[in-house]
Amino acid sequence: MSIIRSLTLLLIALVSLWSLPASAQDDDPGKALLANLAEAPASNVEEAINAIVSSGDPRARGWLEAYGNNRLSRIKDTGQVVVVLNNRGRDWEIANPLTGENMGDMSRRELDRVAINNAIRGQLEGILAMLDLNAADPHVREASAQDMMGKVDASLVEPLEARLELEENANVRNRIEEALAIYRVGEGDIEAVDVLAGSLHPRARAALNQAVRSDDPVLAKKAGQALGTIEQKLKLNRAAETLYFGLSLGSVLVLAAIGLAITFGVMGVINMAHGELIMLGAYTTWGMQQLLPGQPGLALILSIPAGFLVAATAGIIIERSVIQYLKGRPLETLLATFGISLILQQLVRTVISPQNRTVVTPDWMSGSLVINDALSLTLNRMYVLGFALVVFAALMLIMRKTRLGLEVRAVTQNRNMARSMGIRATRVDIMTFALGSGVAGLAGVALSQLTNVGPNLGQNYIIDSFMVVVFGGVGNLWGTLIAGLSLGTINQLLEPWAGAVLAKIIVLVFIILFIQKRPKGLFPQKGRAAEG
Amino acid sequence: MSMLEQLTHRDRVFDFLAPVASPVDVRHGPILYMEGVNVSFDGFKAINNLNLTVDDGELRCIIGPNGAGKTTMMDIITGKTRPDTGSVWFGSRHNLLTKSEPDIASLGIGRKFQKPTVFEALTVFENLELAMAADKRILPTLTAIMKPEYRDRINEVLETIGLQQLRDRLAGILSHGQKQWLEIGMLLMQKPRLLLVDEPVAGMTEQEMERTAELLTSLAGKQSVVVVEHDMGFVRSIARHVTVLHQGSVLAEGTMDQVSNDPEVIKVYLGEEA
Amino acid sequence: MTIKKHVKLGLSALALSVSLNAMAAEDPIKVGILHSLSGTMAISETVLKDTVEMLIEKQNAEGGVLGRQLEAVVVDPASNWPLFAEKARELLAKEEVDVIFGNWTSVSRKSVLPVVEELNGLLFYPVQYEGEESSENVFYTGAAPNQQAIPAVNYLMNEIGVERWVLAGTDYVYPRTTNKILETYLMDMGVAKEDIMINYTPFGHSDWQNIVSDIKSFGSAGKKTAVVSTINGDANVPFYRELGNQGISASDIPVVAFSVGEQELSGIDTGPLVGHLAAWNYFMSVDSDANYDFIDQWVAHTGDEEAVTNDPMEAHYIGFNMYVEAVKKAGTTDVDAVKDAIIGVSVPNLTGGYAAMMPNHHITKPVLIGEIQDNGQFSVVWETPSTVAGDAWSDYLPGSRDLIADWRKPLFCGTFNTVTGKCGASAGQMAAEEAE
Amino acid sequence: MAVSQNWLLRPFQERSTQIFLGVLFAALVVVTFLHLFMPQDSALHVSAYTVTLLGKYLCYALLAVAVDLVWGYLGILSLGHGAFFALGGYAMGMYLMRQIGDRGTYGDPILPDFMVFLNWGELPWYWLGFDMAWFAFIMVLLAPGILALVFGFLAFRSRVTGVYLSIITQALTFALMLAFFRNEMGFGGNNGLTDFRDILGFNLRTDATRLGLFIATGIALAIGYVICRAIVASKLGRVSIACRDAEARTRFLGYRVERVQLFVFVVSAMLAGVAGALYVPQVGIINPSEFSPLFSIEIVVWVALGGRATLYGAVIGAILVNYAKTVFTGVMPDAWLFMLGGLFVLVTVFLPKGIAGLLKKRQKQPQTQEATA
Repeated sequence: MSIIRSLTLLLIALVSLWSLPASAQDDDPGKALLANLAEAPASNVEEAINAIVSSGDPRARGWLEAYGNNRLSRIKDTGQVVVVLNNRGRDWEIANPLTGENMGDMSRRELDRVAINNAIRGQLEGILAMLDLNAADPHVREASAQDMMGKVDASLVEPLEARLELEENANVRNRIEEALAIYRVGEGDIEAVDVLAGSLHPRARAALNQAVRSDDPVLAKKAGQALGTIEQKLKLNRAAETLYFGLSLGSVLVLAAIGLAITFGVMGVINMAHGELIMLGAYTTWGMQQLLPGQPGLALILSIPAGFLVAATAGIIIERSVIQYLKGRPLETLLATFGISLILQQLVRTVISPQNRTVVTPDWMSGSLVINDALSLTLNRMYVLGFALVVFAALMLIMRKTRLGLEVRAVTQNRNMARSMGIRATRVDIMTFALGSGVAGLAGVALSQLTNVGPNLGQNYIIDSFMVVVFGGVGNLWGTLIAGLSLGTINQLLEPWAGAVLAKIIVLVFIILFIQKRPKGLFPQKGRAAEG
Repeated sequence: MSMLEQLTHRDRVFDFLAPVASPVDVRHGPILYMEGVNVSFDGFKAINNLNLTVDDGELRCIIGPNGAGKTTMMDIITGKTRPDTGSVWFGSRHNLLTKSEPDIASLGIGRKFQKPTVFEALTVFENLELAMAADKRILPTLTAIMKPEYRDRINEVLETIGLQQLRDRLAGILSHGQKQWLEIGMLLMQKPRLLLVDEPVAGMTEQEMERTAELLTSLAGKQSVVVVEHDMGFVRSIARHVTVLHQGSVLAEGTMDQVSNDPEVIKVYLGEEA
Repeated sequence: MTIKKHVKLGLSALALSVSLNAMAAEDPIKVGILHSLSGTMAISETVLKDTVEMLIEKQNAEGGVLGRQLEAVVVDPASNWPLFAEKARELLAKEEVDVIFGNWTSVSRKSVLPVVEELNGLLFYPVQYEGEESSENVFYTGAAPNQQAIPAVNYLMNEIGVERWVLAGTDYVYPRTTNKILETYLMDMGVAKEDIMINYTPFGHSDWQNIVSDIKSFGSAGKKTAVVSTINGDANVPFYRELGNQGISASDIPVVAFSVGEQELSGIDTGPLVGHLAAWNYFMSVDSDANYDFIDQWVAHTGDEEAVTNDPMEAHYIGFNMYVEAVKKAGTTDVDAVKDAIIGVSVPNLTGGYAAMMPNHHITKPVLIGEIQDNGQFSVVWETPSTVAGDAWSDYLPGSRDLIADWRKPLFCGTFNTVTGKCGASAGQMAAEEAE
Repeated sequence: MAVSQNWLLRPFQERSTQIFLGVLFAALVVVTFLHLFMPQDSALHVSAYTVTLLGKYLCYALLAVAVDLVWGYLGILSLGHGAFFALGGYAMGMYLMRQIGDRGTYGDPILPDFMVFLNWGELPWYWLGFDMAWFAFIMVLLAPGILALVFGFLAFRSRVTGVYLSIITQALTFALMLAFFRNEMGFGGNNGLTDFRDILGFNLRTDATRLGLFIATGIALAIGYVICRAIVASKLGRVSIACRDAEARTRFLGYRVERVQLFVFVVSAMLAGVAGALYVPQVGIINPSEFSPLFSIEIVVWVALGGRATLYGAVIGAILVNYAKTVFTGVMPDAWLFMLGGLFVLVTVFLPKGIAGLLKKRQKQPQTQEATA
């Protein structure tokens, strides 16, 4: 949303800057151009767009962008074309496209949207990209040249060639050449195949694939060879990608499970409400974004401490009100916390809504890190992966290096002994449970960027979390890390040939069999204490 | 791998050739024979090249400081822990290393735990009933009935351990000493050839201790008894033959007097206390 | 209840001259609402409960029906399929409701079906479904496959020029059937088998990395590719997020979804999804006064300025009004009379046209294709020139090609085989025989 | 007190069993009478709806008894008993599907409807035989029994215990749920099996059949209860308790703990299967959601609420919770999860012995006086 919004604002700023002679509105040629666009039947839209482009009006770009973003509307009564600034709710905020003047709110009933569809949007993107090819920033030029790939048609060849003459940046040149080559291969140009031979871009591959089916045997053969080399490279990339997918899924599992590794693994509380603590973290993110509208990134960062605190507070309440009375009855904690999980779910449904909530992904987390045309790593997952590792490291630090960690280990190993040494076991219990719950909240903050934020969020992760902790070995944080990452990777490796469902089933059966082989998980706790 | 080793060992009888519940053969020597046994946990050597033999009908006391490996040794004999190397034989026919805990128990090795372990949710009577030597497979257990002779046998043991008054009370309400006695009673019900008794008098009064000593000595002769104990006074009162364990292996062996004068033993014990 | 009945009996004995209607005015018309308010389906179904309650309120404010007020009886089947059957029985046998509005998933409808048929109730089912069913007692106000899937595919094929197809769905009966129909249809239209990729995922699937990557490479074969998505509810958010993040834009590979409406989009940041498509019979953005009035009413009812409306809500709107009209026409709430009266009833829909109840208990609907906008709404890019009548039995499935449903006498059959000229022994038929 | 020599007859001499059976049969008779002989509009009339509802409760009660047998007496907290219940249900469902014959929508005499419209050419091998009632009824016992045998054999042999066991039972039922959701499995996917017509030639949609099923369920519950009681009252029952409280000790007494566990586990799974088989014709549908781990946890909660290791407590818990569910989902649909969740918390914290614990406490006092006298 925010991109579009800022674009729109930018547009308005530009529009107002350019449209100095606002007084002479009636004579403004823009008015006719826009009216023409708004009233054109589907078949004439292209013409109307071309008219706008060729008018050379400096506002043209803004109009087209607004059009592409579905922001052009016509006032039913007057026929005036307006730009919609905010199109949420029943009343829309509109502005004059000619002057940029804000015209206030208008009921949706009064407005008629200027229709656009994907086909036209595709053309618009081509035109806009073409405009961007002249931008000063080489990155913008490169991006726009990349956008051109596969969109070049006969009319664009000449301007592109002209641009190529002028272009100095090598990357941009390459892109333009590839874009042209894709067009030429389509036209049966054999030479152009060489240009595409090394390209990993899907559009290049698409063009070659088409060429393979062409009637010209020479072209078909050459394209086939080019495809062969590409396929080789792709295989490698594909393997790297699968590994990344696996690690990414693994990091999600680790995040979801690591809090449980503390409450369940260290304290022995079979916390069925763990999933709901995750859910609270996710809802905190949503809440933060509601409090800070328009700043999803800041809200997300603030959600990290906030999510921790909210979930930790919930954890403390749960510990004080229920779990402390169930010392030494681990299986009964399962039942009580199951009840708590039901209550928390229904609480969210009643207080907030049974519907999923929108959590916005900040710009710096959307999109992907492009390694090459075939391999790009999605940013949100990369952040989550990093976040999981950071949380894990922090936890290890707390457990190993702080007094709390020492006390926690002492209390879990021998409660009475620890007590007699002056450790306040009750306090340690509260702190441990709060820590575990807080970490669950952190998981929720991260998951809000990947999946639904709704009342059922927790349920989807609770079983997986238990599997990870048990597979890794109860009471062992390293075990949880290794287990999460390896289960994630196994799952993703299996998925391409087994399908998503079967892969999951196989992983579960694998865990069941593994537990037969090693009843205490990957990294069992050893020694007398563990026999207990 | 270990299978292969077993098969190639000439001096071992194949398990499936050995009669299943054959009586313990002690014609050719000791009732318990341990040789070259090693166990380590996480790199810590709990048992280090341990050699031990117990003769039929003998009452043997085993002493040693904490961590000497006494309990681990019992775990090995009863099949709870598998040693890394070594051999453990019951009589000359039964290789204990190939058998499970229930098998070993049915062969006639009974064990009393360090911490008294009785079935707290069952009555004293039921505890003894479960311990009674009988067919312990599933269906016979399901259809088992309480025959008069069984009842007599249980009552007999109840009398021996002095818990007649409490026969229908839950074992959970017994005092620590009473639990110790109940567990000894359960051992008696099993009619074992070899009793392993881990710290039998912990938490007992002077009087109870005396009675325990009496009981254990009376058992010796008919059955072999191995007692692990900390209480030196108690050991002195019953022991004929004492083995001292230290760091997982035998430090000294002999009569109580011999052992207590052994300079090595003194060093270990004094060193501990110093 | 029993006392009431006695009073009723006594009254009718005493005053024979009193008209039935006047006497019945004592008793409200009971409307059962069978939508999950808890569990996994609550997310979709709660609004439908609210919708029916709103419609009832409005109808009562206008004086009710036949001079009688309407009364909602709400129960919670808790997203538990056997509980649906139990609650349906409770509504019909214990509460003695006159009509039920309810169900979302196919499995819940299948679970309720035998109960409704046995107890001769009326059920209005508001969700698009796989077809292959026509019951004497059920009115299907959602879309059948020919009212959603096939027009959508036609649009992609003719307007966008799609040649290569990914049919991605959640693994349950609606996607399975829809994809089966689409596969047959596409192959009839000359699409080669290797140009169709079918993929199923479990409910609530959240890790789409591999599948989206597969779609990406499937789409780089040189032919225009589109995804036809029958992915259910919760799994959509992570699916679209992954699409966006892996850089698949609507102009590369458009996704047309049959289960994603405004309600689902309200849980997604739609920025990266602009241009992806959905096929429905109603969009909240439809430009018609009936629609604007409905939205105003809905916002007032929920007290939430941001509240959205969606297709199944419109289906209930139509279904409810049809029921009201049919009761007026029949002059009674007697089930058999209403069943008879409702066929042919035509009421305004929210898109500016009319919906009519067909003899096969499906209704006529326009088919709209909408593109997702950045405000969580759809903008209509295409619609069928006229309304399409729902087809209970698909022409593209081998078993059902020859079947038709017609609940008018004398045919009165849900599975009439036009080749053999016989009525298959469907559930409804059995019940009818027993009743006679 | 002369204790019977026959292990199966022993329960009949226990007062708790006599009371339980008395109450159960009285309830069966009363409900039957009220249903058949009271006029429709009498306040005392029990409708067919209520009869089916009660039948469902009794199925759940039997399931709870099965869970209590393993959890209460053997100490194995199974979070996967729903799987055995569902398998029994599917076996019955398959029989009922085959009974539809050519009365299905597509009129195929052999293939169920869902196979016809998903283009299955022929019946998969594992559907063969289910047209015969005897075979299906044997499978009701065998399918869950064999699963329990294989799973239990592996788990108990490797001494997987406590929480680990609970979690892998959960994994088991979760994996099965995912598997049954797959349409390729041939069990109808998410829609499961439904639209049943006849059972043993009786029309399932008549009130008489419903009453019959209700009575059959009552009898099954009685039999299941007596079997469990007989096991519990036998020496094997005491060995089970011994395994529960001190597994190692039991081993050193010469009992093969894993076999005891396996035996009881398999018996329990079969009982759960029977409960599932009786459940399906009464509710009219079987679908993979019965495999859902949450359902299995819920069963455990019934047992905990009623009181663990009492058997009759399990029955009370199952009936009470499900009755509450029926009432609250009708009366206050928005709030019933709060009630249910709150109930679980309160019971575990304040009533660790469940409702049966309350009953016992009342009884205990006079007893202890006797004992001391």
